[in-house]
Amino acid sequence: MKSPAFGCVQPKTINDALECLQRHRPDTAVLAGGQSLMASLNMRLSNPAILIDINGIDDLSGISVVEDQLRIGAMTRQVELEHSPLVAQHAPLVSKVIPHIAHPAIRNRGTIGGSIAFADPAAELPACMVALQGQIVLQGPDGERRIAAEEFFQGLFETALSDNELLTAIEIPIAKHTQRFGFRELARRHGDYAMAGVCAASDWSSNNLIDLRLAYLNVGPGPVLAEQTASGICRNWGQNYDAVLEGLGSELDPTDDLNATSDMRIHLAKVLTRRLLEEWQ
Amino acid sequence: MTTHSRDRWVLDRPNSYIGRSVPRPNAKRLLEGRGNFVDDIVLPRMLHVVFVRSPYAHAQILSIDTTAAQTYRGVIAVVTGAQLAERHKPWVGVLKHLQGIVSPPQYAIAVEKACWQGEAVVAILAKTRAEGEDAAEAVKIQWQELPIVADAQTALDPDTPVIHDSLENNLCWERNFAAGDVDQAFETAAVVVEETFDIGRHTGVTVEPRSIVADYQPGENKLTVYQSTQAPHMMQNVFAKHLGLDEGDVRVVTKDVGGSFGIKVHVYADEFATVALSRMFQRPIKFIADRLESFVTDIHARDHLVKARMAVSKGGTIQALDFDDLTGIGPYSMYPRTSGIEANQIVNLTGGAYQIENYRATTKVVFQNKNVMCQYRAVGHPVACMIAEGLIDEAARQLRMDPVEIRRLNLYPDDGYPCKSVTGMAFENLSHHQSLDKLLDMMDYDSLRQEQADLQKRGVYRGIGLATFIEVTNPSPMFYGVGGAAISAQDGCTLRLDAKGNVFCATGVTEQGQGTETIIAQIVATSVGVAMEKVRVITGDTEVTPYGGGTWASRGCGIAGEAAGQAGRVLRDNILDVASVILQTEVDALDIQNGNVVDSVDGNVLTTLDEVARVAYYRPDTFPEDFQSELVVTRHYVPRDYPFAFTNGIQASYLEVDIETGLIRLLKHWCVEDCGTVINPQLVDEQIRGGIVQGLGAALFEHCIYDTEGQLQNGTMADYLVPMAAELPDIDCAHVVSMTGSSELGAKGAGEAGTAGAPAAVMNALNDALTPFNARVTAVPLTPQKVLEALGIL
Amino acid sequence: MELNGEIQLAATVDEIWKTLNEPVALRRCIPGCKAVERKDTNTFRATIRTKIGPVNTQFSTLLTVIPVSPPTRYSLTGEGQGGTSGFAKGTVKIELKPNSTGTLLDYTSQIQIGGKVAQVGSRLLTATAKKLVQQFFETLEAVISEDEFHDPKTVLPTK
Amino acid sequence: MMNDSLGVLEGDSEVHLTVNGELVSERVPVRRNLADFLRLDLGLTGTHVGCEHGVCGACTVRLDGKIIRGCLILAIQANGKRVDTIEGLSDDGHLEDLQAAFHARNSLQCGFCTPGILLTAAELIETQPDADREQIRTYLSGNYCRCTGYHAIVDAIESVLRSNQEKSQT
Repeated sequence: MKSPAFGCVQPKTINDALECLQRHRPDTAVLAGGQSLMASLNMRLSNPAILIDINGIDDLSGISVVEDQLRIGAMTRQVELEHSPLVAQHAPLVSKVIPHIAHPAIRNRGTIGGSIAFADPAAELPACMVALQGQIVLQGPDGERRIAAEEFFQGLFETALSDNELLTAIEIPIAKHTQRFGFRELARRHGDYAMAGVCAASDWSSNNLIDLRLAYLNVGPGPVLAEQTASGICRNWGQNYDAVLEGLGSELDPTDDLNATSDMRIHLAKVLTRRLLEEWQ
Repeated sequence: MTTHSRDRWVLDRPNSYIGRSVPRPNAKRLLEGRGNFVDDIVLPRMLHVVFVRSPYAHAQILSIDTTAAQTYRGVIAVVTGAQLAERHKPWVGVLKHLQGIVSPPQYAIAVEKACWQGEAVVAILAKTRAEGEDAAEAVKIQWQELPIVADAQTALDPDTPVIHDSLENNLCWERNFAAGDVDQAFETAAVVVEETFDIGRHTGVTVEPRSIVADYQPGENKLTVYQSTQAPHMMQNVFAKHLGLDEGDVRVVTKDVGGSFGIKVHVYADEFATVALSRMFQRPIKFIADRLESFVTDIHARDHLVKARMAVSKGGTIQALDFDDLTGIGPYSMYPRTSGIEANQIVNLTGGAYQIENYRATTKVVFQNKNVMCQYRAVGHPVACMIAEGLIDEAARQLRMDPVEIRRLNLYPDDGYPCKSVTGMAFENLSHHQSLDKLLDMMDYDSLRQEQADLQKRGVYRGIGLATFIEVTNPSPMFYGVGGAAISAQDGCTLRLDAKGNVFCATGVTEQGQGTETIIAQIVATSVGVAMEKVRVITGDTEVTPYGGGTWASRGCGIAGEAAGQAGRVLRDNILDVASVILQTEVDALDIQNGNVVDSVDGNVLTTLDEVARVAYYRPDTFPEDFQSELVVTRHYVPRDYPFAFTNGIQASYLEVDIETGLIRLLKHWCVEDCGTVINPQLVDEQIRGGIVQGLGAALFEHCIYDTEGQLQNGTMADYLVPMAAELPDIDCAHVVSMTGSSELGAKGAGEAGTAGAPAAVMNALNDALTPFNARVTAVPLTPQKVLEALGIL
Repeated sequence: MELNGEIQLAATVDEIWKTLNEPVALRRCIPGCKAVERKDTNTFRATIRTKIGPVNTQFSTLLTVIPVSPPTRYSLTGEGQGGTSGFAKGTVKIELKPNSTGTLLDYTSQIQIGGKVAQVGSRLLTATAKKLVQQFFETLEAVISEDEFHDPKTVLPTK
Repeated sequence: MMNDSLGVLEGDSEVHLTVNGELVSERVPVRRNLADFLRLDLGLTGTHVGCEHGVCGACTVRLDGKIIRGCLILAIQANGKRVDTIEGLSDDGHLEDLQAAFHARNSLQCGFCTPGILLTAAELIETQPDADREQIRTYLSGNYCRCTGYHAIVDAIESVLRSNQEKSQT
């Protein structure tokens, strides 16, 4: 199981990386943390002519607060998010989610940008960004653009990133002290792809939930934002919202896989949501 | 032949290492990354072989075009099955004592058609593995798909196509056994419980994949094979036989083995191809199965569907047991052990802990277009255990008896040995009741039941599951030899005292991490009378070690250990003969302790072993003319008075099931087992723990999932789930000691006990937890999906 | 694996039938289909490149179009070989039922993958198949809605 | 072959890095991963290859002090960096306590997974000195061991953590 031959470019700046993309596209693959790409190369499931290794671009790493946003460079390793006081303070949901991603050696290398650009439907970070109303920062030949996470993810492994663009950063609105965050997932083993999971973010005022956002993972081709269920729960907060949860299935689009049927995923999504909300009561 | 305790000479030795948890001397280099695994071997002119494998479960090879592949950089040759078939004799995986078993001839590389997804069809020899894989993509094969036999349940239907033209149907073997009046017993029984047990296919997943380097030297017509295997002498025989070489010209060397569990005791077509290719091209060739290859070519195991019923009296006495077993073994019976042994074991062993008079069992072993299936750790035992333990628990539930009480009532009494089970298994001395009592004590059974009841009131569902088991260990030739296989049941040990008082020990068994070398050294050190550091153990080299069977079926300690003990006793005698000449003393007045020759009465040191050796080797001229020192001895051992040394034990699982998600959390696991004399308690416990965890894997996670077209669906490490650290409980072990009288040492095996009982214990614990819901799951792995389905949620 | 469904198309049965039997249209509808070369009346050689997330595989495919019962019942079969990656096979059976707003297209599709892609990709098989089938019919809808689905620049080599 | 950052590296490429404290300069195929580079080019066979898709953890090595999967990074990506393997970390005594505890507790059987497990355990000891058994188990969740069942491994790591705690208290 050895990877096929390819060429590799190791740009040192974002502009150089963009130039490489422009020059070699479409048969390129951007090598970020490589924790998914390298495995598929070893298995010869993908065969790009040119790898663009962006690990040498210092400008792509780092966590900072820019006005009311927490800005995370695309190449920031998951382990840095796990231990960052800035993330813990301003994006506590991210801190909650990271320990559920794979294992320590993977998080030491895996990056936030890689996970988001890859858009695996079972990944935690895409759903997390959708729940948090994160903005994905893309840079291309025509400059920088920002796109809301929920629009960035467009389907099974499909995103709004085009083949001459680079995902450079993620911006997350700084958490307010009135906000609440929750995360639940159910995997058969620690660190595995979850059978279903939910990221939740909500504002909170006089014992009422406001603007609840529920973003689910592995119950659709990408992260799924369940808007009707979320608003139904807000309306019924403090009362019985079982009926609202019953409708959750119609917002999700799971398929069968080896670990759970689509019915089971919907069932688990409901259970996880209820348990998450019970924590808030 | 039975040895009485007064003859247990080794056990009574001064400064004994028997029963001591001595750390393994050979573990240190492994801890420093200085192991010597096959993939670490690099030989001059060595090539790598890459196999192009069939993507189809069953397909005719219409044509193979290798012209493009041959032009690739680094490629030396591309060889098809037809080309290689001219260079070796095919094999047939049958044994005489499995009456009626059939299997077609199998070649190293598929010749006319591929019979499972993953079967090798073309071999590429290249300078690097990567270059070989590049060329593999350029091999063009024209396939014609053939009808696929995937489902074992329909494999024998008249309208199912027959896989092999040379056979009448897809039946490999069947066995029917009956004793007593089963029908009468069921008619009159107060309670009849019935279950279908579905035991999923799983596999071993050794972290070191199957690995081999073959080095044929034309000058001497000599073949040296470095192989990660459990049975070097068996492999030597097979390579010689099927390549037409003299067995004396074949040497198999086995250094460190990165896990085996029964996976590495079989003859794999691709490994044999590697050896045949080395002979064909007259240079060293390496094959290391990559992980994707492992999942579709390492033997799979289990895959049994069992319909079973048990008749029980009102008082809880088992009156009859009756079951039909069906297993699918892939397209070939594996060579040379066959793929019928697991089914045979299930017929032999089911319910073997209990006094059952009326018993009927049938098993059918069928061919199908899936990866080959064969013996893996605890062959047949976990299935046998699930049948009996699952049924007895269900009977207890219906009779409102405690699972402990119903077992107590039916287990063979501890004072009733020797005796024979209904299937003719001879039990020398087992300890079911003592083991059960010890287990209940260790787990504090009554408190646990109380805790379970208290928690249930708060909506927390926990379950306790018990599983009694017996284990086949120390097999005599009744296992394989009697069926005509060149698999040695005996094992030998050669000891040599060197000139500095060190003892070199060569044994026919191999080390795969169990601690074989350590326990052999402990036994030798004890029986000779030297410190363990003075004993050097050599394993895994057919040119150096005595002929032996290798390490499988929990035989290393009981058989090779006994040979080592006996050899040590003789070497000690021979050393004392020399010492008595030097010291001018009667032999009876001497003993060896701590490397010194001592006065056997007061223990005073009279001389040292290196002094004895010095005189023997450098100054034999000082001996009387009629005296010759003999400081190399060899002894062999094979159990004779029992076909197998049965062991017994019992396990318990405590778990919690989340009734909303179906997720099972293992809280604790216990095992009491009786392997006779315990040489090294720590090593035995770790064998038990490791075995249990493979059983827990079978219980909860491990499953080779195939689709209806014979395609493996989860052939990666990410998708084939094995239990990891975070999913596992702590495991407590304890022992009862009932020594076998067949040997001085009295040791039986322990390597498979854990795997035998764990799945049944977990299944019973789950069903105990689900009792309030009147729900049951009897198909392993016990997945959350199955739990929710049983609960009626899905 | 089987996927079934129906879609409402704003076109007549005849228009849809014509599209389904037109190689250029098929090339556009089949996701990842690069070149199509006619082998004989009903069979075509095609190269299909499937890129789903990490998996990027090229299949040499034999497409067979069977006009089961013109102009309402049709089937399209593809058998693709991807060398060491494995194989993929699929059949889409289509039934066209005219109704007041156009045509109701009823489909049943069967998809089978084998070899390495099956061994590695099963986690995502259903989702992928769903996506590919969806893409096929979405493109079909788009192609039909175009005035002229022939791309004049594409000239098909025929045997 | 070009050194400018837009040049495409193809075929073989030069790497200069520090492995176990030694400067290493080699020409290596661009496609070769770090685990294969260590084994094939440097003869550091203590780094084992068990799955080549990042799951088993047998190829765990340290890159600039942090554990990573050796099979999920190219050798050329380690250019200019520091790599430590089981051999180096054994020789410099870094793993001494863990190795002694593993030996005493028989926390290894076949030893194939052991180098990866030791490196993972060492990072746990550095980053979570107060870890309990459950945290130890979680940290190890990415390392396959098929022989031991993990109980003995957890015991050994726990004993090192507790003994470190005792040392720091005195």
